[in-house]
Amino acid sequence: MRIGYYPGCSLLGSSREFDESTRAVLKALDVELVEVPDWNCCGASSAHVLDHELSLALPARIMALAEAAGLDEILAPCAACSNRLLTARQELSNHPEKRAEIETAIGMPYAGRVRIVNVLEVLDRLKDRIAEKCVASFQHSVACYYGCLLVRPPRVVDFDRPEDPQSLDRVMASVGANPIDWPFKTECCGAAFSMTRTDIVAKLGAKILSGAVKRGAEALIVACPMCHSNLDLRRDAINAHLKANGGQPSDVPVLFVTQVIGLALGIDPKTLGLQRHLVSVQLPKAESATAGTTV
Amino acid sequence: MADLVSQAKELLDSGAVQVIIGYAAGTNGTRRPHVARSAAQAACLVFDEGCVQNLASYLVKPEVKRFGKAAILARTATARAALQLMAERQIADGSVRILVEAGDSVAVLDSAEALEAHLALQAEGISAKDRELLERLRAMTHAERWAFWQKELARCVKCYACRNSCPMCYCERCTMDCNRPQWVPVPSHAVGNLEYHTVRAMHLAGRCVECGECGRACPVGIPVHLMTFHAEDSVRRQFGSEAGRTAKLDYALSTFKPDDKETFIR
Amino acid sequence: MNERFEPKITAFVCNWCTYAGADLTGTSRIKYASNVRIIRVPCTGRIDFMLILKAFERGSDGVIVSGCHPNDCHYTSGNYHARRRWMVFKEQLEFMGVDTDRITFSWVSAAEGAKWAELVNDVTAKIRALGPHEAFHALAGQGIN
Amino acid sequence: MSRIGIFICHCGENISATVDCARVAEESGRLPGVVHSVDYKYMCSDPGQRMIQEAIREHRLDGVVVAACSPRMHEATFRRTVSEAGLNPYQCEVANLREHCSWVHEKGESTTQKAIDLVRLLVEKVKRNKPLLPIQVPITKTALVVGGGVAGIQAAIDIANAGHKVVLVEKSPSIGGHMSQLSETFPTLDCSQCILTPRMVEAAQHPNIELMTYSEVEKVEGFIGNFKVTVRKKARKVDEKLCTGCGLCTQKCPNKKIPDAFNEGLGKRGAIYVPFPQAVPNKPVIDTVNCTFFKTGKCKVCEKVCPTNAIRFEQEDSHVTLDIGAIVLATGFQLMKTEAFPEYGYGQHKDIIDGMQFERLASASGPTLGAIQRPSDGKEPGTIVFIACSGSRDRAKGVPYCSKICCMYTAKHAMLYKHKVHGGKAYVFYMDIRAAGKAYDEFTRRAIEEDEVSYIRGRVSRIYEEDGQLVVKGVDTLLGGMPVEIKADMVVLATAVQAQEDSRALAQTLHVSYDSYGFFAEAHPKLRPVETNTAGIFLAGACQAPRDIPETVAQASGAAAKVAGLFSKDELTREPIVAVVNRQAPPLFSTCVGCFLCQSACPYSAIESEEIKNRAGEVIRTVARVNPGLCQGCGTCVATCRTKAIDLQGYSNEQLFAEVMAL
Amino acid sequence: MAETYTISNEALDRLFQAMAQDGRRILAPVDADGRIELQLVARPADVAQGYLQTILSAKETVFPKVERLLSYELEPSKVDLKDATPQALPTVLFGIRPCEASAFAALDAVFNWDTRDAFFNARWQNLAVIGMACTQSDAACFCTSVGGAPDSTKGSDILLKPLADASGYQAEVLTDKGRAIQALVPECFLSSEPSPFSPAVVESAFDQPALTAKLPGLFDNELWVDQSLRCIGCGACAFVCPTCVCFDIQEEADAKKGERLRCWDSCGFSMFTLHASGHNPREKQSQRWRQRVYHKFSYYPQRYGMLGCVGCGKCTRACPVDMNLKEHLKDAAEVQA
Repeated sequence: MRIGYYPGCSLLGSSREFDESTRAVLKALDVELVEVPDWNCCGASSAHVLDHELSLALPARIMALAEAAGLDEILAPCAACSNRLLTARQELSNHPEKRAEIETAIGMPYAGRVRIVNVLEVLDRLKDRIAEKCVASFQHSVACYYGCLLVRPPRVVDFDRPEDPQSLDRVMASVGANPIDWPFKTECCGAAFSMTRTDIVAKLGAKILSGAVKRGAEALIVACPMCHSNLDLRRDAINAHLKANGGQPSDVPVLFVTQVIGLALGIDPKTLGLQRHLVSVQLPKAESATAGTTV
Repeated sequence: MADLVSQAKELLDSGAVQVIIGYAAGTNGTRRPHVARSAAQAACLVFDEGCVQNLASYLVKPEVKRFGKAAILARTATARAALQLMAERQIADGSVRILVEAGDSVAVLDSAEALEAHLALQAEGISAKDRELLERLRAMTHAERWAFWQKELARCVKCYACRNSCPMCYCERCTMDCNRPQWVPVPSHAVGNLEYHTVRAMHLAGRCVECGECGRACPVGIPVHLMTFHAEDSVRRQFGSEAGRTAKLDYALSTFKPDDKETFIR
Repeated sequence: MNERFEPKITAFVCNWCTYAGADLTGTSRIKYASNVRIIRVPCTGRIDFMLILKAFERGSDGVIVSGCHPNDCHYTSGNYHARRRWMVFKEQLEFMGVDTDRITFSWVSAAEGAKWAELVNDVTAKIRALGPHEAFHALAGQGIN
Repeated sequence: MSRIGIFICHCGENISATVDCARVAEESGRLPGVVHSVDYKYMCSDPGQRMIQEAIREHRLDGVVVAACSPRMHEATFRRTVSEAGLNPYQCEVANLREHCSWVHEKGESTTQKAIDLVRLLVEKVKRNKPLLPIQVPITKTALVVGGGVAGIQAAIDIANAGHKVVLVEKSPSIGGHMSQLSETFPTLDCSQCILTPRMVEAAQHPNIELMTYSEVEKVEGFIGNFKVTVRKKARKVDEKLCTGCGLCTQKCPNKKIPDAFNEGLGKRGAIYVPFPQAVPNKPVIDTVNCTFFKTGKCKVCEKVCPTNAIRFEQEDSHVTLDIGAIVLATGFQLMKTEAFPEYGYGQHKDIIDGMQFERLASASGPTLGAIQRPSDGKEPGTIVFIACSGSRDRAKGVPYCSKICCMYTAKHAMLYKHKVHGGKAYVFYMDIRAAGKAYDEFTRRAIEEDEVSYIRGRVSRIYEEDGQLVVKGVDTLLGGMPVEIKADMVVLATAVQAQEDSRALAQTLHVSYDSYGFFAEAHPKLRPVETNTAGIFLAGACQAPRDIPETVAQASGAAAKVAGLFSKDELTREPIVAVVNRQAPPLFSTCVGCFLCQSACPYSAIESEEIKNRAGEVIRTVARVNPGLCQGCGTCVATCRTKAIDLQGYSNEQLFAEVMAL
Repeated sequence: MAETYTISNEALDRLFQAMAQDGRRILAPVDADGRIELQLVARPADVAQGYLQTILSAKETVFPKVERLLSYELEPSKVDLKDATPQALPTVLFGIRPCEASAFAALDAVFNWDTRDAFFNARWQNLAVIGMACTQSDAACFCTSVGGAPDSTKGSDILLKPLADASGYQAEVLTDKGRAIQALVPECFLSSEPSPFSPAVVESAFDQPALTAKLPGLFDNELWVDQSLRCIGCGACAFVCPTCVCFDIQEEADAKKGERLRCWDSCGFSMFTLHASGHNPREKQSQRWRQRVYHKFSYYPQRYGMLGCVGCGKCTRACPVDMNLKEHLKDAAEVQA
């Protein structure tokens, strides 16, 4: 299996471990990742609010490059990236007339052939292979946290159930984890305000975190860099907010889905970048010897 | 085909059928239709690549019908015609034995079911040459196509060889011969010819088994079969059904889907 | 004014929707081109494709065929059958090289008086631009010695 | 040579203002076969009509063309006129010089020319007209009412009281429908059953009404006045004649764990059961899916206890064929299920219920005997959130329309709750309050003002369970979109009113049209609201669109009146505009080749096959035959027939051909 | 007494020009995508090479497939009749085969049997035939069995025989029409002795006089049924036949005006003899097939003292189901009565 790969900026910076674990896991699952040559910014967070044409051109260039490289699928692990790519892709296919002007803008042909997939989609596809390659089943209660961008807006991403997604739960189950039933799967983490309004991030994060802990989650599993940084990076703020509002601070770890799979496949924690988390990955001892990883 | 004649005689002698519709040697090495009613007459039956004509029209010819049960040597198109005739209640299922090529002998299919199964395995009918011609015509502009057909149809003498050779043109009183009102002028002038051939094609849309017999029959070499091919193709493309594939009636132009897709009605 | 080409347009319309729609155009006093001659049939399902050919043979430069919208047929499904017939007939005429721009198929309901006027005006303008249906008119007398 | 008379009407000024009527008359007079042509101010006036009649006699006319207003206006008038003068009414055609000419074109040569052409076309047509005789169809004066809800009951009673036989078919074991499930009704808060059950009994005991409960319409053939309806009587497994309805069996049935549909799953019932105490007929049914005997082959307790040996395990479904003259469809509606709401937990939470379930909770005859208790633990809810427009007016849910009754019953629910649970808190999330109806708005105001129900204008985005409560997250749009979060003990969704599951299938069996939501379509939204496009089939209640009780009952009576009107005559006269298969001299007999391609083209299954026999009685050929009773005259078969063997009277090939040739 | 000349290819070229200048149109066999058709030509080079025969016969020059006999307009009180006059242009039929040339006699017999047909005669009088003797034949040919020959002069005004060295033709000028053509360019016609010419070989297939004598006795013979079982009843044979004269009169009219047309018809059509009563004296294809044979070989001789067939074989070549006339006549001649 051969898939195009678009890491985007976060996976080279704040969320390197997502990049590392994704590469490691897919390698272990015999999936060849072909990085899109000379890729550029997807335009998330700023381009699409500032300049509409740019918000189309940037993703279009990425997809055009992938086409040129003979790829028919691009894996964009970052939820924001995949969302931007999908949005642009759809608009261009709905409005062929715009295609020409974009092609001149990016100076290369764009046919709109490549499909965009996120990590969950790929892993969900591979869950049988994961199950059979699983050496250390991850027997923990986990809260699967999807965030907003992966499943919304449904008419654009058309992935999983927008209100109550299941793919991550399935993937977790495939490595022996116990995904809890909780209502905050797609709750907002305040992503965009990570820098500007940490207070809001703290408030929203607190709700998600406590919601998960209250329902017995031993870990939160995410598939989006923003979600991760807000729940991991901003933990102090979140805990502070909890204290202030009579809640229970918590050090429940936040893992990328790929990291969990990695562990289950027996890949060593370092390769998966577990050590990079601010909230250290401490998991209560489970029956299985291999569980209870400490870094 | 060594066993053909013996098989044919067997069918006749056993009384399984009273008449065999097949081919015999014709003028200048050609093959001609041959209607055998006795072992003796069956002796000259042949079935080789020269035998291309669709004989199904004889299944509905009263003069042949009156002899009783018939067996017929069939190419794919002949078999399709037989099925379509059953669907249109012109011959009863089981009343005809369809003899299809099977190695050195012929296999006998005696039910619609068997025919359907047999046809399911047959490759598509129309020849590469005809397909190429069709494409060439479709590629033309309106004006060019108009000119093409006007030139071709100018030769038509309304001898009705195309109609009479067609297995699906079994109506005792063809609409061409209806004169109250006279929908289509009888004379073979420009109007008469254009209207005749348009009507013929429309009447075969969804019923044409694509044997091309009409084209073969035309004495003045007008490719009339292209018109019915196009009509049948139009039905296939737009409604997905095809003539002569099943014995249960499935006539595209007397059924509909509420969501039939067209682009031109405003 | 006088030398302007006035196309001859024939309309085959169903009694329940389009004919009634055209009545509404009248009661609403909406003006439209006087080039059209309406032939009334109970249902579009009744319209034999030969009628359309004959209309051209008789010198029509354009033909309108109109009936009830899908699902509105007074006879529940006549218009669906008609639609299929037209889908094949149109392709066949095109194959024969007949200029199908001269035939306009339409759904005009009994409530769409304005649409009828608009339809007739559009078609009249269109056919006027196309000019007389020479190709067909030239057939008359051809092939007779 | 024909003798055609032409009569050009000025319609006062309406035609003559733009059309030169005199010239039309004069030019038309020169057409071959025309022997008389005049114009006159008002052809439809008495003198005008007399003028036509005198001309017919004087000039021995065999055809008449009246050029006036639309035939849809006065064709009938003029046909009557000519028939009074001894001419067959169908020898008269009407050219539309007003709606299609004078009113839509400017005064001028081209307009007059058009008028002349329109007349010429019809002259050529009328020359080919044949005298036709109207078709008389006998009427079977028995009505079929499908659906035993309040609509069906009302229609049945009204028709029966008009003195006609009625068969009332209901698919469930008892009549009563949704209304019998309701607690109180808005805006009067009177007990639903108290007003309905007397009607149910009346229907059951009415000498003209035959009840067929636990039965379904399977096949409908025929046409107005002459339907043949096949009804499947599902096996009750109980002999209705012997059963006295004593109820022993239902008490003794060992298997009592079955969720009770009548109580919307909130209660339990046995495998042999009567849907509800006031059921009509009050005879039990065995639910063979859950019955221990039917599952394991053992038990038969009911049989043992039955004092009249009425249990019939071996009983099978049976079919009855009925001769019916008219049909009233009153099949009602269904509610959207809570499963359809992912944002509200896919109906997993026991305490998120729909309106009908609340009705059962609030109903004195319900599972809680009227006490409001939450399904999960039977506790009395201290806070209830009602969500109006759950699914309604929501494209994403495929229901863009308003369900009409929710605003009212939600207010009612909130009130009932407040009345039963003092100090309880009731919130209502709504989009708009639509309380158009007699005493309706006052009712909702009462809920808000007197019963202090908190109305919050906004939608609810999510509901989830936390600490044994339901967290309802929504927004208050009147507070500038402030997010609201309410911890509730129970949530009631006023889910959308939808067409019955099987409405489309039923519509197809009856050949009636339906809208994109599956509601049956009326013949005209304004002027024929209780008729369908199929003659002889009428509509009552929510099977046509969401309706409340008063509207439903009113429409039911309307439909009943239509039926009574139809039944007031012994015979129905139908236009002879029907298709016929031609006959020819032997040996051909008919140009029909019997391919029967026309059969599937006929929307009315009016085409049968007919065997033509010789003197010896042998079949020479099989041809198509049109049943003039079924044929509605659309002519689709005519255009389908290759040999022109089928023709349509009144719009025959010769007539249309002649019109076109006159272009 | 026919005089013989030779015409060089060059001379023939000049003859064509001369005939054109004389206002005559020249119709000759032309190769149209492999089909041999009668078409207008300007020079000998336009004429098809090595053709056997045209598909359709030359009868359309005197008996077109559709011909206007008259037209009219209806006035309120009277019918305004316009007699249509045939556009009988002076025409030279060049290069048709002797069998076809001899067929005009059969047409003449019918069209001038009692009333003289103005249309036929107008066209025929304006028609000159330059026949071309056959050097080849095929399995369908049987002129020699019906009194014809590959080099028969019957019906030609001038008969040409290709010279062995292909340098030109030997021409027999046979009639006044022929001499009139010769007179256009006398210098092109060099008198010469008849030079040796080897016509196509066409074996005689049956004894026609015997057959004609025998036919009345075969009327109810099963052989017509046997032969016609495969006949599909189209009109191809009749329409390509140089002697078939059956026609239909069609009125094409509307309420105001109309015209009366004469168009080819065929006794092979089931409608041909259908009565208004619905009765059809020739209901079966076998009866229609028999009629075709009898008309040409029994009724024609009785009525006109000549055959209604010239053995050209066009019908056989045109038939979609290979009804081989020669073969079937042979069978008839041999069958036991």
